[in-house]
Amino acid sequence: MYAQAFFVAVFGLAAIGFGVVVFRTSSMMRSALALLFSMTAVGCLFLAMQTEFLGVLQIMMMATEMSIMAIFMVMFMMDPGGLGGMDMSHQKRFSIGAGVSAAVVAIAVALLSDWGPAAEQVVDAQAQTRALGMELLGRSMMIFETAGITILTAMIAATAVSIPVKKLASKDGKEASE
Amino acid sequence: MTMILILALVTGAILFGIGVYGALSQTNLVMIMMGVELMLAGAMVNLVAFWRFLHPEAYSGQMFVLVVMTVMALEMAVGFGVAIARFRAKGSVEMEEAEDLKG
Amino acid sequence: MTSLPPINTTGSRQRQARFALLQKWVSRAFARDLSCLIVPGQDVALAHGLNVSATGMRVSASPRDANVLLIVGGLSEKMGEVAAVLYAQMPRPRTIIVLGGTTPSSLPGADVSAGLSQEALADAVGRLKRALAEGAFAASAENFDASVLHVQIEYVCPMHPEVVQNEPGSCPKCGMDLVAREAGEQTPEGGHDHEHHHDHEHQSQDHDHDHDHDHDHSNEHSNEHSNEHSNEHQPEHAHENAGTEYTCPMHPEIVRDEPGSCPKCGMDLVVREDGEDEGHSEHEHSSHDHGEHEHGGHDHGGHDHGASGFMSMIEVTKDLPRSADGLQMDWLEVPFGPVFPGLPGGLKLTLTLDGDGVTEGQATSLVGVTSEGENIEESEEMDAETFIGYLSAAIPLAPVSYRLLVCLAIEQAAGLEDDSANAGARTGALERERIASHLGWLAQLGRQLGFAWLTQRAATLQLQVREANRDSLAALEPALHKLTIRLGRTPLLKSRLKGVGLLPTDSFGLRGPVARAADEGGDAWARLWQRLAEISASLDLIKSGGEPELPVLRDVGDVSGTGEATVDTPRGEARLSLKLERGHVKSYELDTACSQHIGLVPKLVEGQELGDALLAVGSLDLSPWEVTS
Amino acid sequence: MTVAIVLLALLGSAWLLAVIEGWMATGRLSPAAPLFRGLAHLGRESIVPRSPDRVFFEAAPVLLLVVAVLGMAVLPLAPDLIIADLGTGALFVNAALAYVLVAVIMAGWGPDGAYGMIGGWRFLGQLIAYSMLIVMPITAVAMRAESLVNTAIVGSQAGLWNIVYQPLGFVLFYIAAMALAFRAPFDLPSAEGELGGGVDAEYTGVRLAVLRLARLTLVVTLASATTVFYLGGWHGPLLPPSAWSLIKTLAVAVSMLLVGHYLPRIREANLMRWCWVLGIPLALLNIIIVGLLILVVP
Repeated sequence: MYAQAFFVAVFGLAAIGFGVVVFRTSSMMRSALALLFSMTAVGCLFLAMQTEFLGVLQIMMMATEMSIMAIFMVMFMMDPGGLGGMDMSHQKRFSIGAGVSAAVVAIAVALLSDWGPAAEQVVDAQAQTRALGMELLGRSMMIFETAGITILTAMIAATAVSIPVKKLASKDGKEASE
Repeated sequence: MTMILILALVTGAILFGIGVYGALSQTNLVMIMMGVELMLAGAMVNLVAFWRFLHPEAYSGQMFVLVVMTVMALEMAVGFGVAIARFRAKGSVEMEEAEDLKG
Repeated sequence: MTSLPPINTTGSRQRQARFALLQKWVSRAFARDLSCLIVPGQDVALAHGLNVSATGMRVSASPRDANVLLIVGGLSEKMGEVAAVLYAQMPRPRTIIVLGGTTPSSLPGADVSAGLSQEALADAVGRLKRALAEGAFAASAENFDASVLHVQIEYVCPMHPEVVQNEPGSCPKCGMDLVAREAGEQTPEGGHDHEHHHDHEHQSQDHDHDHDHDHDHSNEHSNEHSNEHSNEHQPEHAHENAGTEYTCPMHPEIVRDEPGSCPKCGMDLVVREDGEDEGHSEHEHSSHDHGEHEHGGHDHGGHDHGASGFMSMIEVTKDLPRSADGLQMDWLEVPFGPVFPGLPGGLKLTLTLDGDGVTEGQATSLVGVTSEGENIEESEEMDAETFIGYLSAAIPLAPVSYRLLVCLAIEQAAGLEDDSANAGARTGALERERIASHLGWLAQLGRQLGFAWLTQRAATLQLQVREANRDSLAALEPALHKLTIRLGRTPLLKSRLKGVGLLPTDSFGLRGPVARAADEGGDAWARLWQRLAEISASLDLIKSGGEPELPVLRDVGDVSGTGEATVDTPRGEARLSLKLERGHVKSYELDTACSQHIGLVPKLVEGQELGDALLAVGSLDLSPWEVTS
Repeated sequence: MTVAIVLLALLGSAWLLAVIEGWMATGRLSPAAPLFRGLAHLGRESIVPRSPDRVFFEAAPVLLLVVAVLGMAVLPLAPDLIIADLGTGALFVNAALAYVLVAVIMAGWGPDGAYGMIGGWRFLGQLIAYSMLIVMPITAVAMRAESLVNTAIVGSQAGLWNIVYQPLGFVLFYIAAMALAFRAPFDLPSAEGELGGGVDAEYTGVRLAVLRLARLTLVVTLASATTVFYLGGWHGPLLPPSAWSLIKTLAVAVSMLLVGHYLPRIREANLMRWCWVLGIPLALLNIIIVGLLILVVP
């Protein structure tokens, strides 16, 4: 119980810390990789909450996803190395206000609600994975399939959008198929 | 146990708040996407916490997290597709320069 | 060299007192773990008959992983400078072995020098090992310093390459912090990426003189990125008599007398001249070929007159070149060579890279031979033998061919008849060198392709062929044949080479194997098989001809005249015409295949992937030594 | 105790691979050479390039090593010789290996040199393609075992090894593993002939020693994964289980080194095309075939 609380707190802090770094560094690589480590910390948070499959999945998926994010950052930012020290933000006050109020409202809800009794134990990882599989391919199959089809559609759409309009010679839409 | 639940929820809320700040304050499309990713991550933390501490017997909770992960991947795919197309056409993915998107 | 000079140490003297035992072991490890970087290149070492790995040294690909700088033969002045830069990049303790030449003036004295032979090399390595085991931590270490390493640092604006200052500060045009770079370094147009500032092969990045300015500087200044700062640098635009106003780049209705930030968006205000009309910048903007100018006028006002906060991305990207896929990206100019594992030593290839693709490239030789000598001065006048020695030493990759070339030309100048007695021996020597040279090319191909087996096999065979007589060459035939068969069966090789380095059909000036392979498909694959076929053809010629013997000039006496000769060197025909006066070479003119082929490089690499481009250049078998200047 | 044994086995295997690597390069079998080389690296100056991204530059080799060790931690050497027998072990191997990509990109970006940078981004393309060929064959393996637990996966191969049951999956996984370890012929990110060392190019001294150790460890981890997923793990007659695991792992690792020695580097365009056009459909086919086999054959 206390160990769990400790790990949840540690990984939660790590996720928040790296999340802050994302918007505070001027190097785009650092920004993208800070987001990656924030996501990894979230994955570890899942692990700390005994949700092993989702945690490992999150850790795995984000590594590739954020690496792709990194190359796009380098492509699309004017100053990827952050050497110029330029400011890439606008409407700061409004954004801070919105961010803080969103967080405050959510925290207030979290603190003020009566969550009722919390479950003490969950089944082990193996049984969880099994049950999740049964859920996915049983009751929730339609939703899962829909998600799959949506991904396929998005992949095709993204590829179609990103290849050059004039000459369709460039066949590799691989940057968009992830 | 409720204490851990609240801890996780607060974490999720702060992540969401950082995401909101990022999505609103950044001028570059890719950075905005990062903000959105952080918001989704905050949501996921909450979902997992709810599943773990409130309804560990209902696996649709976990399934929902999977769907959110799918949405993250989708957002990346479509976002970068749009970014490439826009960059190709306009030479910029800066929001300050996307005045043509204004109504 | 009896008394060994102290080896440069790790420079960490405080370790000395404390870890005496550890030091002993580490010193021993230094002696056991030698890894050398060969200057000018491994191909040259092989052509000299040096088997470096037989001495127990590893051959390293980069100076970072090397601790021995192995200089083979004499170096030109330019190569000497390159060697100094490479030496500076090696981690200490680092050592120098010089074989058969003098130490370039840019380098500290050689730790060991020896003659140009395998025995001498083995002996030198042995001496070096002993010296290292004893003296790796010698106290008398000196910092290495050379004039090439002193780089002047200048500060440029990442956005405006024309802004160059000697001191750090911010750009007068856009207010960005200036970035340090080495003087003389070229920035591609609009290049604002930090990555092309250093490249370990060339730009003198030396740890003795830590030019850490980039980072320190931008850290220092990133926080004080204020308007005052940018105001100080307004030389061109802020007319003194014009009242200066500050406006927001996004919200033109905000106009203030003082710097500050915009109340609407919080951006830093930018300077605007009083009464400046928008039409001016609008007009300027419409000259760009991009379609959307709705809002651009303000951006441009800011851009031209010192915006400190906002920078238009359209502005940045509009001048960038467009890649093949239509995205406007930064291009990097990256030098490959002159000491690069995938290219012949002495050849410098400068490629402009768009990601992993090459947009343009150019090859230059740092070691080329002089193509002509006009009216050679009395004092420098060379007699025939000296000239032969000079030319064959200048071209280490094919010395026999050029020796034969000079012999033929001089003999013709002297009016001697064709010599049938020596013809067989001369052909034998030429063909033997052709085999050795092609094997050397195969080893080079293996190095470029990361095909370790081929490199080792071809290098071994080359060393054997180099000095072989007719019988031993005949004995090597099965091995050479097996190599051919083996290459035909290697998976991935055909898919790697087929279609790479395809020469345009209208290329002219092709000679040698490259010309002969042009009919067979004209790609790297065809060139490979052409060279393999030539190996067996040469072998047949030797078997039917005479014993290979080094061509020796027949006695010509003190004759005068002009002569011209052509020899089919391993890389294609070379022509030499010379004028002889009283047995001395008065003037000469040399025309080689590689001088023609090097001009093909820009066409070959353009639009290729990096790997393919390098392979295409490699498949030409360019010998930088034969590139005349 | 288990941790110590596994780490020792990992280190020993890495040493053996280094010896064999040296033998292939110089033709001499000298068991002490890797030790001396490591010691010499420790004594050597470790140069920091002029304007590095210091965090990435320092972290990359360490991250690579940690990732390789973490991957090994969930792979069993014997039924009870495993550091952590996770409920999602097969997936965890993937998750750990995905960070190889992160480490290599960091190593490429960190030193601020063109060669490393190109190498790092090359690996991004390479790994996005080939991580598919890691995940999909593992899916088929997990289908047969009806579990993601690595010990259960080995257990499911007691009668018939997966290399026989799903040879297609083995071939794809083996190729993808080599691509992931970026050894020849897939060494595009660190190609000497093309990039002068690529991502390795700027590392010296202690950092280089860590990087080399990490790369060798990565090969061992991947070989061990191949053993667990396809070669029946610890199953084998006579010898004790852990000995069989080690023998198979080393055999796979050495075979990976040898294949690279006798092959030229793959062309980048082909590397991509073959994976997306050929590899992934084949991997899907493999899943379908294994699914049918599971349903049809009891």
